[in-house]
Amino acid sequence: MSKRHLLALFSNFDEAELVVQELRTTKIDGFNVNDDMVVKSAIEHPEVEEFLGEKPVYVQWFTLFGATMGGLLGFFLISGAQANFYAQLKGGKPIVPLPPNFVLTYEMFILGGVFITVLGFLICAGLPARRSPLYSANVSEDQIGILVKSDEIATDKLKEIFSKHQALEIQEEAGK
Amino acid sequence: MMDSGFDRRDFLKVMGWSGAAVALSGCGNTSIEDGKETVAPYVEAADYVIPGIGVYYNSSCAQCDAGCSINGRVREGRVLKLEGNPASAINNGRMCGLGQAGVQHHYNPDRVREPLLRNGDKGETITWDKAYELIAEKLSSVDGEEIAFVSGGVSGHLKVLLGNYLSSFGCKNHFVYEALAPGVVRAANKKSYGVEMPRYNIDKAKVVLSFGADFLGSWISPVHFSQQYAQFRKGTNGQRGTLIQVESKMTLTGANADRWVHLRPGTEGILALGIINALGTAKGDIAAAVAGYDRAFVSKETGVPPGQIDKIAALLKLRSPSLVLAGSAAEGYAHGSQNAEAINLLNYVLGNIGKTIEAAAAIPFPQMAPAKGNTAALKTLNDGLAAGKYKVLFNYAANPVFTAPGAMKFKGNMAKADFKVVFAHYFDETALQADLVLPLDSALEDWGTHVPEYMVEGAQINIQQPLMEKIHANTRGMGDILLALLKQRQADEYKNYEDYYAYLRAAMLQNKAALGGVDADDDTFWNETLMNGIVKLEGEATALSGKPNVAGLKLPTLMENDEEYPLHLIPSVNISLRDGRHSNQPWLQESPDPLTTIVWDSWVEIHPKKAAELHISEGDIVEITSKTGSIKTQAYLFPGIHPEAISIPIGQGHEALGRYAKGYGANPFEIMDAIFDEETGELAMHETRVKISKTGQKVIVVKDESAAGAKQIREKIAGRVSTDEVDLSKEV
Amino acid sequence: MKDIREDIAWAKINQDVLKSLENPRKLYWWILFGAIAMLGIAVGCEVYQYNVGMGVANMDNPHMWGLYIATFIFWIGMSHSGTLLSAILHLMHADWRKPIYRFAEAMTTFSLLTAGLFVAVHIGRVWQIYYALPYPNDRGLWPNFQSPLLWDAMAIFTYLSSSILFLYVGMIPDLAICRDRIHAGWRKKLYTLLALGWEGTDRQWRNFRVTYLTIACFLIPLAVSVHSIVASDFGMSQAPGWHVTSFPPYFVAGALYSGCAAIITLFIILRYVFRFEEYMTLPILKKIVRLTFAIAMVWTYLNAVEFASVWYSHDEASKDVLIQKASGTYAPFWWAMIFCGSVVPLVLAFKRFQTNIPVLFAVSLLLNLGMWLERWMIVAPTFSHGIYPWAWDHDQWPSFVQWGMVFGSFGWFTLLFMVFCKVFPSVSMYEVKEMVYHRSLHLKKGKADEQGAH
Amino acid sequence: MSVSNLLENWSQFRHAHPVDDKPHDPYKWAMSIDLDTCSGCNACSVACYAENNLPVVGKEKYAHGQVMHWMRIEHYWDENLGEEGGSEFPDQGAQFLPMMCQQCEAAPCETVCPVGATNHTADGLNSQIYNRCIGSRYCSANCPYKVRYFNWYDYPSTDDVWPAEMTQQLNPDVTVRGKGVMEKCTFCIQRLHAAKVTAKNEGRIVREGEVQVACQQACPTNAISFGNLLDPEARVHKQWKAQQVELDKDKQLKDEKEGGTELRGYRILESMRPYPSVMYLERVRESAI
Repeated sequence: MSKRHLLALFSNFDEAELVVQELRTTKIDGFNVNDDMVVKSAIEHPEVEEFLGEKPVYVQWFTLFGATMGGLLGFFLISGAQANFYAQLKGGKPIVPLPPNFVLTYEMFILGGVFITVLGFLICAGLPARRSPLYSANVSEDQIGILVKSDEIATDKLKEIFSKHQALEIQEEAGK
Repeated sequence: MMDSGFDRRDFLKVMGWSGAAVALSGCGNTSIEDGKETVAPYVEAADYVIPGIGVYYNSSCAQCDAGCSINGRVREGRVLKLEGNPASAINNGRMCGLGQAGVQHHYNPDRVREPLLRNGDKGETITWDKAYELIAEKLSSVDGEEIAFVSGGVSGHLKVLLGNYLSSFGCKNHFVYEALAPGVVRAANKKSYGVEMPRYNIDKAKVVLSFGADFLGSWISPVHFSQQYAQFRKGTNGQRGTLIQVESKMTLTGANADRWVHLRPGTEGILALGIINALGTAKGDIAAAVAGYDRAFVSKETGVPPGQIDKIAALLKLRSPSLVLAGSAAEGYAHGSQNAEAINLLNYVLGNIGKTIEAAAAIPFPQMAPAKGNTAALKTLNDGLAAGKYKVLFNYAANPVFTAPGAMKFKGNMAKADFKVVFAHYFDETALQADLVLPLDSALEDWGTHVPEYMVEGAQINIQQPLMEKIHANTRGMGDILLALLKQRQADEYKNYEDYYAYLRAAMLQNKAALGGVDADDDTFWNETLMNGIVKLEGEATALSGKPNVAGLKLPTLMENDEEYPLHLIPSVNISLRDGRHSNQPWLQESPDPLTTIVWDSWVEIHPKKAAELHISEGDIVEITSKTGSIKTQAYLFPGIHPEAISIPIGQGHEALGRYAKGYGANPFEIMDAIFDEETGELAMHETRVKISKTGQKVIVVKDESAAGAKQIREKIAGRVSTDEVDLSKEV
Repeated sequence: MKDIREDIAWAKINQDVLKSLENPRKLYWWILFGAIAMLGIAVGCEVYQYNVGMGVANMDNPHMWGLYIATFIFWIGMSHSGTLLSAILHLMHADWRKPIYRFAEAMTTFSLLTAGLFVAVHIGRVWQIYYALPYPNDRGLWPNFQSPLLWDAMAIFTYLSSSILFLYVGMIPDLAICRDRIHAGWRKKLYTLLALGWEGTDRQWRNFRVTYLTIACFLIPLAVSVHSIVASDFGMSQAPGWHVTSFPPYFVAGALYSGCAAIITLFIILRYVFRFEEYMTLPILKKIVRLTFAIAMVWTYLNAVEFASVWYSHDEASKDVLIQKASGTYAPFWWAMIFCGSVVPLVLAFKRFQTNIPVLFAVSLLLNLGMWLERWMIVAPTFSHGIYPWAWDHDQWPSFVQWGMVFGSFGWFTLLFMVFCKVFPSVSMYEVKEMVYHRSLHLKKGKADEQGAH
Repeated sequence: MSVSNLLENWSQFRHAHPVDDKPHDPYKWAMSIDLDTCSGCNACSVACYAENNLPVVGKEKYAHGQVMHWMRIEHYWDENLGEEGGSEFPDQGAQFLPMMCQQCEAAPCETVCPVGATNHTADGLNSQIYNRCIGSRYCSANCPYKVRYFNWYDYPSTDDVWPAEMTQQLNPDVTVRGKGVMEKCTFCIQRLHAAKVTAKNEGRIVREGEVQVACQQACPTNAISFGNLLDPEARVHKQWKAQQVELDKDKQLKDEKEGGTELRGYRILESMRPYPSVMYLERVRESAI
């Protein structure tokens, strides 16, 4: 059974919040709030957390992994490389001198951390992403967009809710 | 892996080697620059050429007359480096910087390559035959008396040939001219000791009192004396030798002295007599002769404090044997002979004669004995030229146009001779005046024998053999040239000698027995001779005469101060440039003067006190003016010089001699007055009086010494202790 | 003196900022041309030096390092302020950073790129520079990890790549805006590509926040380490005047100092050129100025610490170097550095100057000059008056080649920066919006409370 | 490879040198220079030019301090010469000091080279690998003696440095350095290597007197002695022993003795702990005059 997309735009955040609450409360079959709704905004609204409910973020785990691996790689790569020079002392220092290695390990720790974090971000945020079927440039300006996905039967109900809350514009996926 | 440092070097070696090989291309180094030569593959090389392996040949160093034997390292047919020949008693395998630079005399890019005949003001290339004909033709038109032959010190078979050649047309005018020869000292020695050049045993002396004899730098046989000096410093059973240097301008030797005594220029003799007086051991006429020279007088004359004189006398008394040397500083005055004799007298009084001064053996072949260069010859020559006595002038191994005192106007006088032949390695100032320039082989391409003037043990003949093939096809050895010229006159006498080598070999073999090859067959003897590079001989004993006579001894008292020219000019001899014939060897130009560390230039040394008076500071371009003329150079404040004197090093200021010499510095000879020693007629090099004035220009002196002005700051860098703090007997 | 208005329309923000991307005026082209010309001079010098040899820079034994290293440190230092603004202030939730951190960060990246060039220019065999990289090879040849220079290489690489990522990640939402607003040409393609399909969904924002925060946390210790390591190039050596314990903090302070000064300069220029008065407001400027003043004082203090510790040490050599700096050939420059670095900033202490644009502009330039001199005075005097008196030298004056490169490096920097601010929004639009949004919330709350009181 | 290697040989990777390291074996090249016999005549320096293909840079470059002499003869006057209370004349002469790379055991130059172009070799030399050097010049910046010389120009291709004829004099055993690399005294490593190879072929180690460095060979006063410090027969060994100078001390025991020993061996800048391989013998001056 095919799904259709609806995008409603709201001028301010309070309206959007009401809409979301209503969508949550009213039972509409063919529409599941948690899976079928996406809120789009021009800035990051801390409140979104509140009314969409906690959603987990996994980026930190990438960071942890990256940093540790970077550090370890750094230390062993460097010490191992120095171990090749066992016939060539330098300045009377030990062949594997720890202080310099720690400095470099530290740098590698950060390098690994940053790189893998960014990688993690792209993965978790699903970027680069294919553009969603309905989008309005206003979202990136000042309006709040609510993109819902539902069965045909739910469409009218949703539209009604949107317009009740003075949706500035309701886009509908072209029917087949 | 264990020594990968070396592995990399190996790699580099190969690089360097092949790199060099490309640059050098094969063994036959004829005409490098026009690229005509063919690259001979190593498989076809002469059997002594083993790629990558150095072969060593013994020969003789021709950079100065000391007669060191060298040991040349030859690889792929090229001489790379000169080491000392350990078998030689003179240098025992050691070498001075000057000797090392011999290869740069050989490889010098500015050598003369073709015989050149003057045509207007440029030379045109001619063949050797043409050149020989020309000489013959010129000589036929003049008689012997109208021919003059100038040469530096020559000895051995070359001297013999030269003699034969000159006598072949009855010429007696052979002028042996060396700008820096100890002529006065020779004469004084003859008078005091009965021999011109005795053997000095510095190593046996406990005290050496040197009156301006720079025996570590440039005096007579520096490398040999340096070794004696080392021994002298070590001393016997910890009793280290003490060196006292008396001079007006600090020489290298002075810089190494335990006590450097500066005195008024020219008063060396007075001080010597003063010391005799202070010793109080002299008897009879000597005592009488020195009676007048009491502390007060001597101190007034010389400027040396009385206490100093006593100290010296006391030390000489205390430690015997001692050795007193009269050097170039003492002899360079109109009364140089007196100075030298007075100083020698001190040796007699101290009873050093026979102990630290011994008779040297003489070479049993008088005709090979060195013709000793001197400066008196220059005067006679110059007068002759001035008077137009000489129509034909030959010049070999001397550069009078550069080294003759400006007052002599030598260059002008030389022009009066209508045919001037110069045998030259480079276009030096004299060669530029020549009508015919004949290019010579370098000392490393030529055959020869040399007899050193200063004999160390017994007598010896040094063999000179080529260390590699000629670099330039059209140069000739002096011996070959003389032989060719002789053949013009006495064809049948010399017809058996195809070249100088043949002559040399024959001549040596003739005296095989006397040369210590009694029962060797010719080839063995000859090969061994070449291998050794030296022929050691018993030599004929000579004896030192007994008591010198002091009758003739008269020293001028306080020289009146010249108002117009208040300063004494001391032309100092630089350890590596000597009389300037080596100024075109870059290593020597770039090796800093030991005392001032100045390179590539001349300078005038002034005592800081005097400089302050005259408001002169380092780097000021000053003009030094004498009666004869004036030169400009940079000022350098130097504490080791008497305030009444200034000093300019000899050897720079060339107007010719190639890219490495031309246009650097100033030539002090230009402003030198023509004053001569009254007795010997030798040039009195220290007599010139000058005045000095600022020109207003200033330069940064190019030297190695830093802004710290040769002072040790904070850290101990060059340590020093006094004898009572050390025990040398324990040392290795 | 007005701060950012909370009622400013978000659409207007977009317009204003995007306006800065529109076709440049004549002036822009002139400046760009000038920058390229300057760069050209430097390239010329490098070609000459490359062909003839390092000697033409007129360095010698023992003056082994010259302006190249000094200027290298200068540019590294300049890079630090970007991080300061974007990372530290971000963690401290200092709202006012939002309109200005973007160009500060760009500055970081570009000055690092400039500094990198000086390493290449400095070394004798630039064509062998890759020897200094740790690339695996079958001969088991590695660079020498003991050398502070290698730490430098590592640190700078890390710093450069991280700042580029930080800059980019922070720019993604704005790139999306550009994509939505600009409808034609290569720009459209570029932005679409770079925006990675950002649509500002809740999921994207959520991960975005965490990521941005994390990188910021990494960048702060990194920035500190980078300049400490540059300091150890000197501190780790034995040379008098370099072997100083307080060098790392001293360098870091100097870095932040020069960076802030540079920010003031660029702030004023951008504000004027792009008419950003709305966003780069005077109160913000005032805040930076005060920050700069504080850092200036820290730097002055650390300077004093260095002198004092040398003076009271028993290290005669270091003492001599210090005396040389104050009285020797380099004295004029050394005193100029003290003046520019410690005296001039006192101006900033006066309220009336804290917002006086012409004064600030002049001052900021002087501060940067002072900071450059500082670097030179760290490098040069030690060489001319080291441990070994024989090697003391008549001081070497850098040749036109060295000066040309220094001059040119500013051209290179300008070039990069000008290209940047025409291609990318140099004010962060979404963050300005956030700023405005939060202010308005505060006001609402404020009103609400009042009503409640009645 | 490396991790296992690390774990196996960890202890030996952690030795500091020369303090607690295994001693050199069988070679430790060292030198001693007697300043009392050194006359400052420059022969050693010229010999070095001849042996090691040093370029003659000419007046202008010399003026810029770009001279390449590996061995320089320094001369010093008395501290108080010409100053208040000091004498106006150097009546104790000058002091000469041949200064070349001291081949430090713990060389400050080695640690700082970014590419490891300068290393410590197994027989105690401070080696410079020209074709690894990238010319960062950090080594010279960190050298207390300032005895490292940088090729500021490409001397082989510079006019009048080596004209065609003069290239024939170049020593094929020593590479000719191009522009942009650091160089310095190598203790004539080409000679040492040749000697070691011969010795190895004969299954022995190099004997005393078998190998001479160029400066030592030339020195007219024999002031320089060079050899294997570990060889009891070697003159250098005897001298170091007699002077009680120990390689691995940064302060010699004898210097702590009351009233000083009657010895004159010392090493320059010892207190900075580079552990130089060159011992100097103080110059002596007669106290009686």
